[in-house]
Amino acid sequence: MNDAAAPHGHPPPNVKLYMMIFAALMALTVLTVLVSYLHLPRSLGIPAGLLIAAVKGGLVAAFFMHLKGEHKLIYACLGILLFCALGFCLMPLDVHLVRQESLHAPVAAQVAALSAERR
Amino acid sequence: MKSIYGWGLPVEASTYAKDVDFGIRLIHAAMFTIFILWAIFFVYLLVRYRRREGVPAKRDPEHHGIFSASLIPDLIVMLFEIALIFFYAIPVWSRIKGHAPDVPPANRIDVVAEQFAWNIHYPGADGKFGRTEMDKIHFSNPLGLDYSDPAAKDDIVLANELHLPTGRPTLIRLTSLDVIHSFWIPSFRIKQDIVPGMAIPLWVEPDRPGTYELSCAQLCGFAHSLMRATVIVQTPEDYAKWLKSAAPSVAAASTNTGQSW
Amino acid sequence: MSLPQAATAPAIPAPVSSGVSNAKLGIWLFLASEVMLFSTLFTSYVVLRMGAASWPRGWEALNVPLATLNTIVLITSSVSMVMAYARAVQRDLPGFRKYMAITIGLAYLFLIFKCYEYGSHFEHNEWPSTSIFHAVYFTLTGLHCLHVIGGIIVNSTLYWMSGKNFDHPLFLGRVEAAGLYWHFVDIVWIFLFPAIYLI
Amino acid sequence: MVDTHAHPPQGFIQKYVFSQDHKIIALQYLITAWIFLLIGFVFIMVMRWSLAFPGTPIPWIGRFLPADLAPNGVISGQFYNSLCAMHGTIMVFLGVVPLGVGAFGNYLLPLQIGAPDMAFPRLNMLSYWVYLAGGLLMLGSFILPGGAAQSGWTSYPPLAIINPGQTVWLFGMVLLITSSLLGAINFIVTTLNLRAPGMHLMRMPIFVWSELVAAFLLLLAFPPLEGAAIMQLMDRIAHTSFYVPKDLVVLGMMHKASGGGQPLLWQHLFWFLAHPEVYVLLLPPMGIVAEIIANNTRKPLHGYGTIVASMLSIGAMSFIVWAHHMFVSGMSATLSNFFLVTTMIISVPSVAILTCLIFSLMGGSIRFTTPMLFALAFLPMFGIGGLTGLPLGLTVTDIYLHDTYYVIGHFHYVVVTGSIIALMGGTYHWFPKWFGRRMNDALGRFHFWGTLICMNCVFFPMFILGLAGQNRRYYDPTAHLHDLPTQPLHVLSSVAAWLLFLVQLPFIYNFFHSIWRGEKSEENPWKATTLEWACPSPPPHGNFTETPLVWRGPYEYSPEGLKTDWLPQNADPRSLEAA
Repeated sequence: MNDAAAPHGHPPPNVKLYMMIFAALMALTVLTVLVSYLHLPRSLGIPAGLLIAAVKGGLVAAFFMHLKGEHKLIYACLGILLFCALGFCLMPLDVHLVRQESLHAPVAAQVAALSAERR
Repeated sequence: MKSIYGWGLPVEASTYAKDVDFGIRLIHAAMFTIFILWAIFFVYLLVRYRRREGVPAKRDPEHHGIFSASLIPDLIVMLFEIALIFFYAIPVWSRIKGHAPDVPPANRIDVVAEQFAWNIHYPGADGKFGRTEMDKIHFSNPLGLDYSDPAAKDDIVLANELHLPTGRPTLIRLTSLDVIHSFWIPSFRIKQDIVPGMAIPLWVEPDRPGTYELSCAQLCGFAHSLMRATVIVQTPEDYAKWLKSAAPSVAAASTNTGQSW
Repeated sequence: MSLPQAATAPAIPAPVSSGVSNAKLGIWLFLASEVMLFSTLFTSYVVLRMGAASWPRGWEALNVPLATLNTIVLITSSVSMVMAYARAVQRDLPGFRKYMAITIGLAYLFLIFKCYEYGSHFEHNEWPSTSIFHAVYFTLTGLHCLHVIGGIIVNSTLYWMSGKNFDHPLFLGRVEAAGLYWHFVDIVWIFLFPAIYLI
Repeated sequence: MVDTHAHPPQGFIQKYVFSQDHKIIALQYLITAWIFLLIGFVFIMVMRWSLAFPGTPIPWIGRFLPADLAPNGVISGQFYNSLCAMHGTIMVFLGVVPLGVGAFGNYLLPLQIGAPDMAFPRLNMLSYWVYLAGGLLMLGSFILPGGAAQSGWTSYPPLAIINPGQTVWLFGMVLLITSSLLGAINFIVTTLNLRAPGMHLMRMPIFVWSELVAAFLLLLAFPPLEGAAIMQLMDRIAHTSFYVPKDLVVLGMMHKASGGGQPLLWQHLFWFLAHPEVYVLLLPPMGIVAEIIANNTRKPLHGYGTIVASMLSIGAMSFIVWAHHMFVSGMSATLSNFFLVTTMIISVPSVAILTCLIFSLMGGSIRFTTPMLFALAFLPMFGIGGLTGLPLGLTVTDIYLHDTYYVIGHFHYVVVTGSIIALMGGTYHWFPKWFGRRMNDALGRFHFWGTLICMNCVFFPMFILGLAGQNRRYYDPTAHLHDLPTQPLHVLSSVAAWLLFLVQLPFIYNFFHSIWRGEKSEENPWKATTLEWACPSPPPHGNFTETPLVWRGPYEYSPEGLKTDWLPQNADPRSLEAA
């Protein structure tokens, strides 16, 4: 298969590379399922699953979506996106902190004990 | 009785009301000062630089970049805000919301909000709240108290009437049966949303006996504006007397809790 | 101030366009908004799971082998999509159509498996209202399915248009844009699969 | 793709209804959005009767209202809540945003950067029609079974889940979000790709910058609401429990749901959108004010770079301040401190912009034209709005002021006396561009003074009401003892609101009369420098007869060595030297 140079503005395709990525994606899919069959504790299983997914997603984005070597304007847009999306982290943090605070405040702890008693 | 409400802030009736009012007064004083100075400057500019024949506009000296003289007033505002944050907001906030004082069980009250009434639940003499069950909720038993539980026998349940003693903090546990309500006593300067599914602790130490008003501050349905309760603040002696007089009449109290609307 | 550059001969203003085609910039911006949409749902998932008293592991409640098969189907369709793009660059219409047909076919296959999966849940009387876990599962995968359907429509339109418009100067840009969208749908699934089924 | 600019569309339908020309679409947006604003205004005028004279029947209108909503002409709590929810929704999502972005942005952005049209004309048309569909669906919800939404424009669950009418609202929102997304993509691509030669980013007018930032906010802040709305729809239609906790008892009945959801999740997601949304409401009007001020002071804006940098930092910061709407919601007290700090930080660039605009007056030769009056009024009014945000953004004082009329006063000062005043000024300023005619000046001045005075009489009393502890969203303020003494202020506010409506009548008359009968305008009546005045008024299909070349920044007023006091962006320096 010959790879032609793409017209201006379009990334040149590289079929050999696509096939290698395909193989890698398949291998990683099998890997992530195998890891899940180990029934790891959540503290290990969740990061492992997400890490493999991030690698797979990164491969697709970098090579199938030709993000590698993309124009810097696209990178700028994605940078803005990343910044804005970081705000989402504050929402789980809130759930975590509300729990923490109710553990630390002495009276709130009494309240929590009381709630447990009542339900 | 002379009204305790007027055109300004209501009477301060809790220990932290003064702290909240200090901020409101300080910020308003600053706001007025800034605005008046600013307005004088603004009007001066409009008059001084109005269009006149033969007087062309004078351009500012050329400058580039993002820094300009306009950032100087900004700096002053910023310093004021930094002072507010670190010397006022964060310390007072953590006093009111961050820490709750350690109180004996007798000083705890449950407030259960529902559309459109406030149910006040006192643990009674034993300091223990009786068990509540959802399927026991009935018009005559709005909290679903399980009277087979010995702890429930001496519990006091009131509708739309909250008694509080002065001189010691009371811990209030806020829950809601249905939608989000907000526990709002203007005279105490407290407001806390009550979220169903959460039990939110709130403490208050009233310091001025009298009768106040508890309102719902979060839209909770068609009769939102009628959802109110009376707050009766009593001296510790009067409060103890009231507790005694209220306790034996449990059965009566629980049957008389018709919803006000 | 004097006239800018009055002393020297002024340079003729040069074009200032960004150098990225409208279609490509537009589709990337669209994908950025899609990322925010799915981030919202993922965040909600995290928040709800943190707040839940218990949360079933995916393999206890869901059909992992079928989802694995579906992952393979969707990744393969992503590869055939990028192959279709390569053929379009090489001006090879039959090749383009072949790979596009594979892509669309695999997308249908994905939906068929998904329907089977939903159907067996319904048979076991498991609905979105059954538990918060099921609500998350059905909503996230359902929204992803809607995106797959959207991709089928886009890709089918391109397939149908390719007969007449294959040589149009903007056609390649559209194939590229459709490809970007399709790979994005793939990436969403790549994250959904472990997040819901495996961990 | 066919080059649409080569062939102007033929026929009325193509030309004026399903037009792909950004100017026609912008005017469609303009008229539709002003009508929606008027509808939202009518809603509040009805509500204001209930606030001023609770429990009494509304004169005239009362008898036309259905008996279940307003028995004997007295507004019921349910109907009040519907009007309240729809007032907020209409004003924000159907009025000010479409006006600032859809109408002004759509018309002026391509012109100001020297582009023949938007990058995606068909998407542009689609965006308008989806917006209209969403708007009509929202309005139609009043006559659909279940009635209109009645949980406030914020739609907090679980109330929004158990209240009727909400489903239609959610579908309407999804349509409006889609429309905004299409528009936002179009705006960004147009600004980045279609600028005329020489139009570097730092030569773009402030208005274009404001639209660019607003478009990014729409693009990235709306999808979270879409996601949140999908989950609320699922809660309503599929009876899931995203926002419903376990064991709810609603009016004595058990609410059937699996439970496990979190009401606060909605608030986080909603405000994640709604705070950037505030800046979408505000930035384009700010851009309009900057344009009008530069033009009427006859000198360059003070601190162009500062304003641009401030707008960009406002845009970025607006994504991490949302929870200052939730200080008393039951969220983490520690996290509140974080949001307190970010909130104070975001006030810094806002102050910088305002200061730059005021400093721009210094040394100017100020023409008090009608649009300039509106632009000047924006400055102190926005100042009041901004200053009163301070006690609300501060955690401690917010405990008292949260959800009181103080909040209502604050954001109405920002959006009404700020944004809407600026949008009115913009209408007067660019009217000659749109129709080749000018609006009547005397009527315009009457409209200005009437509007300014009435608006202040409507909104200023709200600060006093708020400080006295009066809560928002009560249909009957007299039900609460602490609200009784301030009741006369409600009467004042209501009367002023009704007068405000009367004062708008000359504006409406002036607008439509001037379209056909107004005084003919020159091509560049304000002697302005930006590119929109470099083409005929109204511009033909494709805008510019030849692509303009941009030689300099946007506000070259009163340069030395010229007889005129303005130097357009596209004036060729070679021909100037020759002259």
